[in-house]
Amino acid sequence: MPRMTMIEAIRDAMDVSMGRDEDVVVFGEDVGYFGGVFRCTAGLQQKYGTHRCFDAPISELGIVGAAIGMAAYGLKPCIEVQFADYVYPAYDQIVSEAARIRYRSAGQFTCPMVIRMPTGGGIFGGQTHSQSPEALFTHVSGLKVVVPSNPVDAKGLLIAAIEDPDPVIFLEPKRLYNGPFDGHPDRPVTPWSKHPLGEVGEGHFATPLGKAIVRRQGAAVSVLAYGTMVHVSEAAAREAGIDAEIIDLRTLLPLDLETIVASVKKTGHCVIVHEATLTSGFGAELAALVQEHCFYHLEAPIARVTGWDTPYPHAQEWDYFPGPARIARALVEVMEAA
Amino acid sequence: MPRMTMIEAIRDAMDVSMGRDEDVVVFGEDVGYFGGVFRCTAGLQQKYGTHRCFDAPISELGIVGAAIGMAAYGLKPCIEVQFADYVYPAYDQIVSEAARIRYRSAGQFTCPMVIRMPTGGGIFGGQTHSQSPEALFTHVSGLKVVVPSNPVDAKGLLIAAIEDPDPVIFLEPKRLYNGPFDGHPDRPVTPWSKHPLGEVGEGHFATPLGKAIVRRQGAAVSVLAYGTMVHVSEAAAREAGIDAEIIDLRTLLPLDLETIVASVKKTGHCVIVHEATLTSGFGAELAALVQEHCFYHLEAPIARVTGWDTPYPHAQEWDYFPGPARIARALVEVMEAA
Amino acid sequence: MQQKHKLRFHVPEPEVRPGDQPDFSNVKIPRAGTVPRPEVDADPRDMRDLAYSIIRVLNRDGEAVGPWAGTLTPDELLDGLKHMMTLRAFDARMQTAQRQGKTSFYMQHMGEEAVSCAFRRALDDGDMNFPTYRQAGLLIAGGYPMVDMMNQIYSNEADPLKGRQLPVLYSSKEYGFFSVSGNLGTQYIQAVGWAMASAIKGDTRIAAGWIGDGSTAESDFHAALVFASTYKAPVVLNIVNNQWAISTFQGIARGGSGTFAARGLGFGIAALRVDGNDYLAVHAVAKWAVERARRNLGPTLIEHVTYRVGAHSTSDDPSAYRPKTESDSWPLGDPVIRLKNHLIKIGAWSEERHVQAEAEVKDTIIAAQKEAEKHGTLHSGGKPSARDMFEGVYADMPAHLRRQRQKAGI
Amino acid sequence: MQQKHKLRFHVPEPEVRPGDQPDFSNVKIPRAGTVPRPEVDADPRDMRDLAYSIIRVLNRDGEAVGPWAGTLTPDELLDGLKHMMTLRAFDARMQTAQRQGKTSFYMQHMGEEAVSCAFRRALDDGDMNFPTYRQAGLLIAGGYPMVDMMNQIYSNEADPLKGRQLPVLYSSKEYGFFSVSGNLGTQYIQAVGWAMASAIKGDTRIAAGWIGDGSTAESDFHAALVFASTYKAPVVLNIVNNQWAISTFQGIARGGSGTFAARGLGFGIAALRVDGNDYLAVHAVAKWAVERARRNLGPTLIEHVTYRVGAHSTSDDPSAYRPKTESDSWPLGDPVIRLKNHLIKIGAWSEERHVQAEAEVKDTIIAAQKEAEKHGTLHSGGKPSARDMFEGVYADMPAHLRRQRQKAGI
Ligand SMILES: Cc1ncc(C[n+]2csc(CCOP(=O)(O)OP(=O)(O)O)c2C)c(N)n1
Ligand SMILES: Cc1ncc(C[n+]2csc(CCOP(=O)(O)OP(=O)(O)O)c2C)c(N)n1
Ligand SMILES: [Mg+2]
Ligand SMILES: [Mg+2]
Repeated sequence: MPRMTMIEAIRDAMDVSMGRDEDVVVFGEDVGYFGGVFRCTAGLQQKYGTHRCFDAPISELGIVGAAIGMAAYGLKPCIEVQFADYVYPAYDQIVSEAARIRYRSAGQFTCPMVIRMPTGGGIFGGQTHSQSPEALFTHVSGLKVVVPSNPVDAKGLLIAAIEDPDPVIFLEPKRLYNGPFDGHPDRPVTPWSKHPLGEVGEGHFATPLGKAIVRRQGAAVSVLAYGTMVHVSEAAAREAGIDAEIIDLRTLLPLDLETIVASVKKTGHCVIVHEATLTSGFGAELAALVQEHCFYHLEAPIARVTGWDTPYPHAQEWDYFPGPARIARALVEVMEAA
Repeated sequence: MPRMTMIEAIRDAMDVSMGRDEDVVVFGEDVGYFGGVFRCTAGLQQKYGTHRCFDAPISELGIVGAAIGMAAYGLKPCIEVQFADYVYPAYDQIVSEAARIRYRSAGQFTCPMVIRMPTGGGIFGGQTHSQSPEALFTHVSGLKVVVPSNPVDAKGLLIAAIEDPDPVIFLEPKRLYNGPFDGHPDRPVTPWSKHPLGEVGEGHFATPLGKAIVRRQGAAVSVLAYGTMVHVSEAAAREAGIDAEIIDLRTLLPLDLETIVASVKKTGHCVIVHEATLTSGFGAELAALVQEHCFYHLEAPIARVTGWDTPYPHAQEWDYFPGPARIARALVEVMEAA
Repeated sequence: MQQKHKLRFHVPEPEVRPGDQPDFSNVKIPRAGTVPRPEVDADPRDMRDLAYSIIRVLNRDGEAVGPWAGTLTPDELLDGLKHMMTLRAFDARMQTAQRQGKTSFYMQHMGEEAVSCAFRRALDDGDMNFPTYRQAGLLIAGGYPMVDMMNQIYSNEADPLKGRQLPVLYSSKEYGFFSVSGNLGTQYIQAVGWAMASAIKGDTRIAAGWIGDGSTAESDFHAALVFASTYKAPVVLNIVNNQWAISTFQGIARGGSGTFAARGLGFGIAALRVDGNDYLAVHAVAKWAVERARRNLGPTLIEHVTYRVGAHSTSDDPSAYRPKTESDSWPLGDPVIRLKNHLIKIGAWSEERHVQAEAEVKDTIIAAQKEAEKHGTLHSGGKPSARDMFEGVYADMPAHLRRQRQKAGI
Repeated sequence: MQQKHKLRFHVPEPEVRPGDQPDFSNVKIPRAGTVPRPEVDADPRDMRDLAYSIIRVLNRDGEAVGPWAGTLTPDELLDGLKHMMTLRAFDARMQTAQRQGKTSFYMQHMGEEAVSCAFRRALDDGDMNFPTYRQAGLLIAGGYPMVDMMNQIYSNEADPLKGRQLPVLYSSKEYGFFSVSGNLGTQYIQAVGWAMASAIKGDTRIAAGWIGDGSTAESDFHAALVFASTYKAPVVLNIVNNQWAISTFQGIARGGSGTFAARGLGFGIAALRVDGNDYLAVHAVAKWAVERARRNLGPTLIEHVTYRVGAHSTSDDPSAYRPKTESDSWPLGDPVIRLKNHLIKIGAWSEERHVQAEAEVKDTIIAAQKEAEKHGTLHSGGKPSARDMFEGVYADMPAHLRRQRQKAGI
């Protein structure tokens, strides 16, 4: 099987989708001739022409708004917002329009589209190249929210997202683009080519949205994570020698509650990890659901390990980032609390 | 003491603030000559002149963006977004700018401003005149989020918000403007003039941000609510004869965790109520915090009674709205679970 | 160092306020027939003047004059008259229904009927409008059943939108009427996107975007002009300048000088202003713009100069912010009366037939209303089901919504 | 029914791509001195042509010619030359520092030095800029200490922004430089708001907004024009058209025709284009616009026509999307060389003194760098404290942040 980085897998997903379905179009800032600042769309314009893959003006509102019109027409736009930090100018179009068009038109018009955005920190990108805004989308009825953590999933989930009949927010943890970053900035990152999840099937395959996956079996504590934090949590458990079960949520909305509940009922302990700031982060929803559905199985309070409630700082990146040490400490605390 | 509706109390807060501080300016769509579609700014232009209270073009982005520049200059803008449902075009300015200017400039520039918005449902306003977007602001470090539930608080909190050195999102439950709506659309609403909280002190007084208040003492279950839901929860408890302690949060960010924790530790039960949709609503954060801080005192899972995860419908308004019956059911369930 | 003046803050004010004498002397109205008609394939650079004038066809005497005249036959004009009369009577009826508590809210078109009714005639089936809440004429002139409009307004059991939407925020894919958003402006850029899609697919269908004068201040307006000009999208972008945005006069959105149409010039977009109360002029300009779009000649920005005679909505009372009689002084007159007079002038119509037609129109509407009310009104009779509230958020209902529906016991 | 053509999708493309011969023959450059200079209080309607031309002062022979010449003395020009040389040398130094890992990121100004350096001279202390990341010339020409710029770039213990901000996103209230946002466009409307505030208070200070060609597509650009024109705000709105937005040529933002300056015309805003590589021209136009603002004559939109010679940032390699030698063909030349030649021409400067000045400038920068590096660089030496991460989110730290800081153990 071919080995791919996450960038290649994402590109391949678009390539496969464009090849199979003429209605798939790709556009965004710098995505056409140049192929995107992270190179995720490199080669697509050459292969499919400027009418299927093209550069857009620097207007996130315009990109999303135009894509909504295209989707209403019958196309399936897969668009890029250059960094998730820059999605806010398009927030109204996403929340008030994309998410609601099917509902308010009683299905006459629909909005099959994917909004891809590099997300998360770990690259010294400062406050505007590091954000994790997933919780601002999980609160919006009508959206789906996906965060892959590796090349195989990135490809399968992106294909599924493009084929989905409803709008999908597709957050790509940029720190994982080239390798499974484990939260140790001082150590070299293994490339995806040396990681089993860097083996990506050729051609078309779709990984269903709404299904989590257990990345690591364990009996002592359940860790709920997604994106970069899956790898950081694995490192934490490994390094602290904790028998943690690590669940990679993959899709945040709709959520695979079943897998989560089964695990927490088994372990009786739960730690939630994300990069986004704590307050009203997606971890809050996870904690609320877990306590609701596993109340009588929980032996200790659910802990959240997250970015702090500050803007994402530049110099203090590694103080902000919820690294393996902080996660391990939480795992131990939760288990000792019992 | 004068009796005021919530509209009058809000207007009075602005009047008092403008009278005391020349740097307070008020603007927004239709707020100048006409005095606002809900009449909250009526008379202010006549009293303070068009340079202190004026109409703005229909650009929420422009209104907030201009206010940020004014605040950086040294003014204290108190601006109106006509309905909270229309705040999204300004979301980038609020999240990326207002909330972060103090931080990123290391305090050289600050952003003392208030964004007032009528919020919530119950007026057959359909999907675009009924939303409760508070959770989209509580996730943003650097903002404060306030939701008053009565005229006295509306005035005191708005004055405090205007005097606050940081940006404050001030959500006004429009269903409460003229009276303490208790969730029974079929019954007449008592006017504020007949309600003790309609007695509003004259002149200047500030109600500190970040302090909740216990509206109703109770021993059996703690209800965490804000805005309209305070009154609906009171009705639910009264009608179901449940000894519920009802906490009016008033400020969501920063949150008065102490008052909440003290109550839940006492009652051992907790129900959270809000109009906004469930998933990733502010109730999620409340549930996460309560389970974290009161785990060993909780006798039953925390329940959330909220709007459903759908856009706010028109005809089905009362099916969507978390009314007294649904709240009462949750109260009973939580108590019986124990 | 330069001399320093004390800065002054400027807030535009309308000429008049309640109690003042209405005054439109600042609105410059060219004589009908005087504005030239460029070829459809003319370069936008060579017609910049059209953004500062007003294209008019019907003169004071009810004659159709000048280069923009002659796009419709008398029969077609009679049709148009009937559409406008129907829209006006429909509005009157629904305003009353709202006052009777049969619905929560209504928005009328009084004075602006020509804009949407005439524009619709220049489109073909298959073209797509992205309207605001004040273009029901597109539906009426397009033949959409009034009873379905009423069902929507009543949020009753037959409401095609299942009770989910605020009254008048219609949607009909079949009739080329995109689901109206309650959020101002958002659909302008969507219209451009739809048109881009049509071009991407090598289709022949075009799009039309709609926005109000006040709403041109919104960001989506800018995005639409940027995208339309960049990709030469086959779209007609309409601005309905009815002088008011709720209580705010158009000077707040427009600033001190320039016109709304002139905003297109900086983008190299063909931009025209038209007498929005002149059915013939609106049609002629629409036809010209539609043809440009169809022939890959790019987008057109049209400012329809008209006047909102009625209140903004049933929640509004304009006497609080403008003279009560202001509409009487509006220099472009009434679109229904002007078309009627023209038809009489050319011998295709008479006062008697007009009175008779008014009665017929009213009967049709009353019949439709009876039919609609059989299916219920907002607070009585048949209702959309509460289940409908949970359907259609997604194509397939996810587990969490199923759980919630169950909890709701419906 | 009209004849129906198959629609075509149009995507603008630059004239040339890597491998092609650079070609700027489509950029129309008027001769220096030929564009008239309206009175400062002229009506915007009477100067629309200025939005389609380019105001230039320095001709090929290094002479200052025409009605816009003569706003600066030779000494002032020598100052200006030094500012530009400093900025260029500073950039070179910091580019290297980034490559050496002393910081994460850097953005240079190569080719655009005249724009911010000359503009700053037209402002007074107390005026406020709302810059993008490519206007460090405002700081250099304003006398802001270079060592503080470096401390910010290094995110070291002396960083005035406490390590919180990405390199080059400076902030200095004292020097009239508003905290730069990483989000494009946002500050354009803030500049207008600041100017409105100054007018509301009857102050004398004005504001200047800054935006790139690509970023004019953002919504904030529109909001700024709407508010500036409505309230006649005392603000100068600058567009730096350096032909590129990362890999995207300016045709994607500008569409097929028109100019960026022309976007102001639809708002009735005075709009000019200026040779951004001509220090004298930029200063003259800036001075004119600043005076308009100060005299309550309203906002001005200035398009600075220039060229981004370097890469977009240290993360970018332009050879992937444009010919390597494209900058050599840029018809407006190099701003440093042009001013140097002018000064030599008027006898105020010489090649020798220039070489000497280059060395001096370099020494000053190296000295500043040594000083800055004493306080650390991104990954070594003194750092801002982790405590600083928790401070300043609010004026007073709320309980939840105190809890978090405690949890972090710092
Ligand atoms: C984003 C947004 N902001 C504010 C409103 C509230 N609002 C509804 S209609 C209206 C005035 C619109 O005026 P205009 O665009 O001129 O259209 P008209 O009503 O005159 O047809 C306003 C401010 C809204 N619906 N959406
Ligand atoms: C809202 C937003 N969208 C996208 C970006 C990413 N981005 C950074 S610079 C840039 C290009 C800007 O081009 P231009 O405005 O011409 O300025 P220049 O870099 O040429 O000075 C882009 C797309 C951003 N910073 N902010
Ligand atoms: Mg209007
Ligand atoms: Mg540029």
